[in-house]
Amino acid sequence: MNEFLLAAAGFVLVTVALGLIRILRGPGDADRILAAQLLGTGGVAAMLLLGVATGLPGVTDLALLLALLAAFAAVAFVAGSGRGAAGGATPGVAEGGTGGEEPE
Amino acid sequence: MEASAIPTAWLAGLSAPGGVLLVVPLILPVVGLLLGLLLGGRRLGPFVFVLLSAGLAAAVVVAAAVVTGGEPMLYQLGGWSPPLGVALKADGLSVVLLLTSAVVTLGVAVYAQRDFRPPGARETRGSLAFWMLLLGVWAGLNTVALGQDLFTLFVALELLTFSAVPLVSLDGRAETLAAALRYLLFALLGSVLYLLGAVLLYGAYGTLDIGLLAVQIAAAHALPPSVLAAAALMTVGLMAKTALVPLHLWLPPAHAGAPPAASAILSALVVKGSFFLLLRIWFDLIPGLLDLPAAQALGVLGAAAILLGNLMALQQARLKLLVAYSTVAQIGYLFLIFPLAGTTSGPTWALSAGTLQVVSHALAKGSLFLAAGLIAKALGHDRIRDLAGVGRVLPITLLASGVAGLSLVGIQPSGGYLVKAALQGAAEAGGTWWWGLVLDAGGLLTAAYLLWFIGHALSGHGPHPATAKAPGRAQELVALALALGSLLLGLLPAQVFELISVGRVPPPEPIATAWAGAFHWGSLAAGLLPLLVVAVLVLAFGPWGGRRRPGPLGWPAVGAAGLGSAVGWLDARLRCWPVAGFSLLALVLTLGVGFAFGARACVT
Amino acid sequence: MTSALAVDAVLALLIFGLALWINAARTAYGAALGFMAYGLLLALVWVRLAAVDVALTEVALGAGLTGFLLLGAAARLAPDASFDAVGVSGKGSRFLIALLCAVVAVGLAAVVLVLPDPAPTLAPLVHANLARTGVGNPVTGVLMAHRAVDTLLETLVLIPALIGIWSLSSDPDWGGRPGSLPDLSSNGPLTLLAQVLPPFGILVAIHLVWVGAEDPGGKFQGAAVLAAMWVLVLVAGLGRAPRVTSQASRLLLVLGPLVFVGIGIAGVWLAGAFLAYPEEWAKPLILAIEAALTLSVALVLGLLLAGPPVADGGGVEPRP
Amino acid sequence: MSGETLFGLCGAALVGVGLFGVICQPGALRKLIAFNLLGSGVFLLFGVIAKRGGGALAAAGQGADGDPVPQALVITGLVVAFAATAIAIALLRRLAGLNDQGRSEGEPPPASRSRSDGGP
Amino acid sequence: MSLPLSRMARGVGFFGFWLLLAGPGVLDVAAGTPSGGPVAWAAELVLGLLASLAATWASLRLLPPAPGRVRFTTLARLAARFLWQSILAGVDVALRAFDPRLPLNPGYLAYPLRIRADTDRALFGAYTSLMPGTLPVGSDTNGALVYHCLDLEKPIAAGLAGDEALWRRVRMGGLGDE
Amino acid sequence: MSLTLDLFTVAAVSLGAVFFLAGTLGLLRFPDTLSRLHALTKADNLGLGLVVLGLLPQVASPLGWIGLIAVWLLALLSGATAGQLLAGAVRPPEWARLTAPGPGKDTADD
Repeated sequence: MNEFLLAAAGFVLVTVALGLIRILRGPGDADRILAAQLLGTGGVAAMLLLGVATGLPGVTDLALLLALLAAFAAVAFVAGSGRGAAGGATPGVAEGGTGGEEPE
Repeated sequence: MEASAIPTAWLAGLSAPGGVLLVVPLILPVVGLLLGLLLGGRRLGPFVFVLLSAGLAAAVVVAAAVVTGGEPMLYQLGGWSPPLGVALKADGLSVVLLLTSAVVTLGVAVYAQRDFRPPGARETRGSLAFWMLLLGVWAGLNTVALGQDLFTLFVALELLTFSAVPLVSLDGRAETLAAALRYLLFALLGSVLYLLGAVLLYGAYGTLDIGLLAVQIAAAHALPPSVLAAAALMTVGLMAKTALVPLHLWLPPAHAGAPPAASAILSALVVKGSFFLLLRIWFDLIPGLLDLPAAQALGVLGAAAILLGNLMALQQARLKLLVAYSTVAQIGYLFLIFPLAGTTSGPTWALSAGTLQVVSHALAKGSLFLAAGLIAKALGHDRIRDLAGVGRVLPITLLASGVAGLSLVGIQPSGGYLVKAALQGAAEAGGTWWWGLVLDAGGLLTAAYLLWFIGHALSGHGPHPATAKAPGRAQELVALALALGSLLLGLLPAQVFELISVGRVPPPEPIATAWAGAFHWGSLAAGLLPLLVVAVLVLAFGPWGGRRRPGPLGWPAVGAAGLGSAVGWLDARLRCWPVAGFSLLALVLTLGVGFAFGARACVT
Repeated sequence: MTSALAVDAVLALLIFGLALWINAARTAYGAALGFMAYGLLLALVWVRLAAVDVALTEVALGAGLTGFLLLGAAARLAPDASFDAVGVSGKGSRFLIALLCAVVAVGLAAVVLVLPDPAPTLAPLVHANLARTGVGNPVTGVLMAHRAVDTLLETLVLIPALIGIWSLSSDPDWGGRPGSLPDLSSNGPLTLLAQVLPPFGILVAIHLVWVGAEDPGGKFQGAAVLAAMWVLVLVAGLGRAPRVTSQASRLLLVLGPLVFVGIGIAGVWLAGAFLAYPEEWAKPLILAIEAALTLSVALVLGLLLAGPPVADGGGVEPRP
Repeated sequence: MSGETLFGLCGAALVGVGLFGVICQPGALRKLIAFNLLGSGVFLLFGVIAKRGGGALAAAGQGADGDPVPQALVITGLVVAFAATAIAIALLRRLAGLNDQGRSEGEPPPASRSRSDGGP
Repeated sequence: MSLPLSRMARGVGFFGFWLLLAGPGVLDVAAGTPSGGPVAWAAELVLGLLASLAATWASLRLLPPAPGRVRFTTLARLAARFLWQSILAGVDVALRAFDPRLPLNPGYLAYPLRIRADTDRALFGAYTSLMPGTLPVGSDTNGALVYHCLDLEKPIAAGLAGDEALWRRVRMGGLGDE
Repeated sequence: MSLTLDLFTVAAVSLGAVFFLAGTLGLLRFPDTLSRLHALTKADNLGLGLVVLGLLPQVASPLGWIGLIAVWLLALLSGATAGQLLAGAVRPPEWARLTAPGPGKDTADD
């Protein structure tokens, strides 16, 4: 079974690797970030597979972190691309704290 | 020594429980950094002063403990012994660095009280940043001095770099920002190479502790390739951080652009941190390297640095750049000790010469940069040709420059003289007279540009004393004190120099007697004579007393101008980023291959 | 083992190819994007090297925060941004340098191949001495007990780095708030993300620090997650970074290292050495240090991302 | 050939690629990215050494898989590398901002301009 | 459900997520196999409470509870629909990607969403971004939500209307409608 | 029993892998960035869900399941928002013009 899971991880990796062609070819930077996103989701899957196959502790946490930060990568891209405003027509958000606080 | 039985016992008691004393120099700047941020820029100046005074006291106590104990102090942090834990060690070398950094930093701190005191009740940018970064540099240096683990030393080096880089750009001008960026990137390149070397050593021996590694490396039949590669990588990485020619691209703009107090620290101490690590690697970690022919390469680079740096300093129109290029040259002297260490006098002797040069240059260059800062502040510029009259406005400052200059040139009884005497002696003993030639040429060139600067400062009618801004008296006195310290280094009792041999194989002849023989007043005249010749030459060519440059010059002058522009071209090329990178790669490969062949030759 | 080797080979090839592409990319922005993907791949390699702790750090710091930093800079800077616009012009010299780099790499590879076998290692020693540290994760044991001084110095390194970044403001701006982060407060989906994700991030971060004592995880990973979440909130305009002169934020900045140093100094009396822990108290003390360090490091990391201060538009007086 | 060897070679190659980039790339940002590649190569080598060391331990049946010391050091190194990148980028942005200012006086510096280009 | 209750509900939710994270550690004890003794178990539980308290605090600060009530039975229906539709969406995209003829007819569609509250609009957008063939790209000047659709032939707007109706029933007002 | 579970794992993981392949193919074949984004968000989330589902029986303790589910939930959450975020960032500048005809032809008002 472990062999199968490893093979599956390898397969997912290869598909993700194919996706990396988008990084090479673009054409736009947007397409490149898509490949990075694919790597995020695929990476989560590959890590789960590897983790269960090799029985390493903590790999679930790693996948969790990757899932959490996959969105952060998208934020980095959006912040970098300097274009926002996909949603609300009214600028600014009505609610929400505005204190300079730390996130805990 | 016999009169100090009680302090000796006290020190022995203090160092007995594993030398917990060693933690003090490590902790003081660390706690200072943390509390300093809370205190804020308004109160930071006096706080740092108090802290540094305590640090100096701690360094003196450590030094006394090491000297009286006669052997290195060791301390195992957290009670874990290497290879698992990290050890601190204070041998003669560490003590010298601890003392030097405490003294110079304290001097700079006194000097900077005036420059970095917030004018109002509120904290300003400079007042927080300068003092915090100064503490950072001090923390890095103390850790470099005491660290015994290659990775701890890496972190200490980074601490040093991260503190030093923003010091360069403290005034916020675009040029200094660019200089800081260039410094940062090149220094990072250097640290990565160093780290790579450490990684290879761990791969080969499973430990990073210098002491344990040294034992294992010494026990090896032949130096394995990983050790040779690590040595090449670490050496070149540290050379890049020390700004040895041809890897000096970052130094002149960075050191010349920083505020004077920062320049003094950068030039006097920061480059010494990485050099100190180089000493640790070559003399403690892998002493076998000193016997390899590749050690000559370091000396050749050192000689090139002396010539190039001095010739470039001679051409500078701005005082701070002149001083910065003088640093490039003086770094060269540091590297002459590597080829000379394999001679009959033994490595410890060369090491003591190198250490002395570290101290002497730190004091002299600190003083010179502080003095240059005072001059620039008083006049509003630092163009050498327009310095006329400064001598009357800032007599003490100029005196300090002159005294520091004497040490850089190597006139009796300065520390610089002792260094040169020692290096010359080693060169003659080893039959390698050409090193001596380089030393002589370097001294004469140094004398030439310093006289050029001082001559300008003394000549003519300059600004009226009232128009120039008066510097703080304390600032001038600090510059003078550091310069005098450098000059009087040679008058220290000869036994002091035995300190350096604590913890290593003593040289065949005690260092004290060797130094004692090196110094006597009779040779002062012999040292001064070439200096006088240079002085006459400078006077002859100088545009003194309103006399501008005479029209057509003879062929010697044309030749000199040609040489000057050729050297300038060479320096400009070398300081291009790609060329410096190329040099870096070439050096790594040359040293690596050189080590490999040398090691094979040694075995067969 | 063949599947495993195939996975390794794919990973190694991907990493190398991506590195080459990053070097060859036409724009810095593209290179930064590539670097983010590269970091994720590298995390997979760390899993294959049985270093999950490192993989966590790589994902959080190497790919996440560094990628954010690089992307932000690449987007703001002109393509030929300043300084040394002279790369290497000539084809010949480029080739020469490439050749030298290749020789260095080959030499390095040769050295790596001849490293002694069996490899010298400290693993058994760490294993034997782990019980005395009270924690079950050997990496945490090494970081917090055996080589505590490295960790202390490393957290300390972040402070001059932050001061260095702050020092890049102009004098009138001192006392303002960090101003390098983009402002995307009018982006609806981003706002939603910044409203929904951070609580989960906090849970994950606390979880990482807590399990770090026994399993992979620890303060740096947790702190990086917290910092990422905080930056998300800042970017979405749901919060503001503290002023550089804020005493509260400075207190939090030094809290962790101070606790560390304090416990370390207390160790001189309580456990016989600086940075040593009394054996029965080792684990609680380590956890206390880790908790305090997490807060401090998270704040530093966030502030490193947030950049030097700029003056407020509102003209609010800086706190004294 | 084992996985470790493969990654060891990969690490060495990354060092080469990174060195080339740091030396040859135009522009400080590209150099910085290449520096990060170089650093990752060094860390990877360290990771390989850790795995080799741990392998010996696992063979002896003692459980641990990977030498924790290099792993801990790599974590420290990653944090340091991040700090280095942050300083370099701050310097770079400040420098670019000053250059912009110098080029066209009167325009707001990019730090404040960036605040306004988030909106549609 | 009143406001304090909804706050508590959030706290409970975050604690539940914590249990998911800490899973083995906490639940081993419940299953009768304490791994670290009762002290460690209590410590883990207390930490979980503190962590979920912190998370709840942050959540309430970032996203104060909106007015209006939530009907949980409808929410469950919505969740089930979401799950099913997202599976359909995956299958739909996969079939198109595998089809050699690449049957795509992409285009934009403006859906006049009547939900006004920003958060709810964004939530609705996130929800529909995983539905078959729709991906919200932003709001136009009239306040309509603009979708990028893979296949304009499909009755997309009708599906969206159904989703919106269900959404409305869950939220029972408080959407800032026109 | 174990065989059944193993078979279930093989089936679910393989199906998940197929969806990953679909996502990649979509990323490579679809004509424009937004269409590629569809492929990415939808196919990959399903693929990940199937992989998680397939791995559940392989986790030693049933309590380890929930960690996996937490991963999937978080991935779903960030996938949903990130997809929308990216869509907003990568939409071509002419998207507003494309929608100019006003409400879609078969827009239903309720």
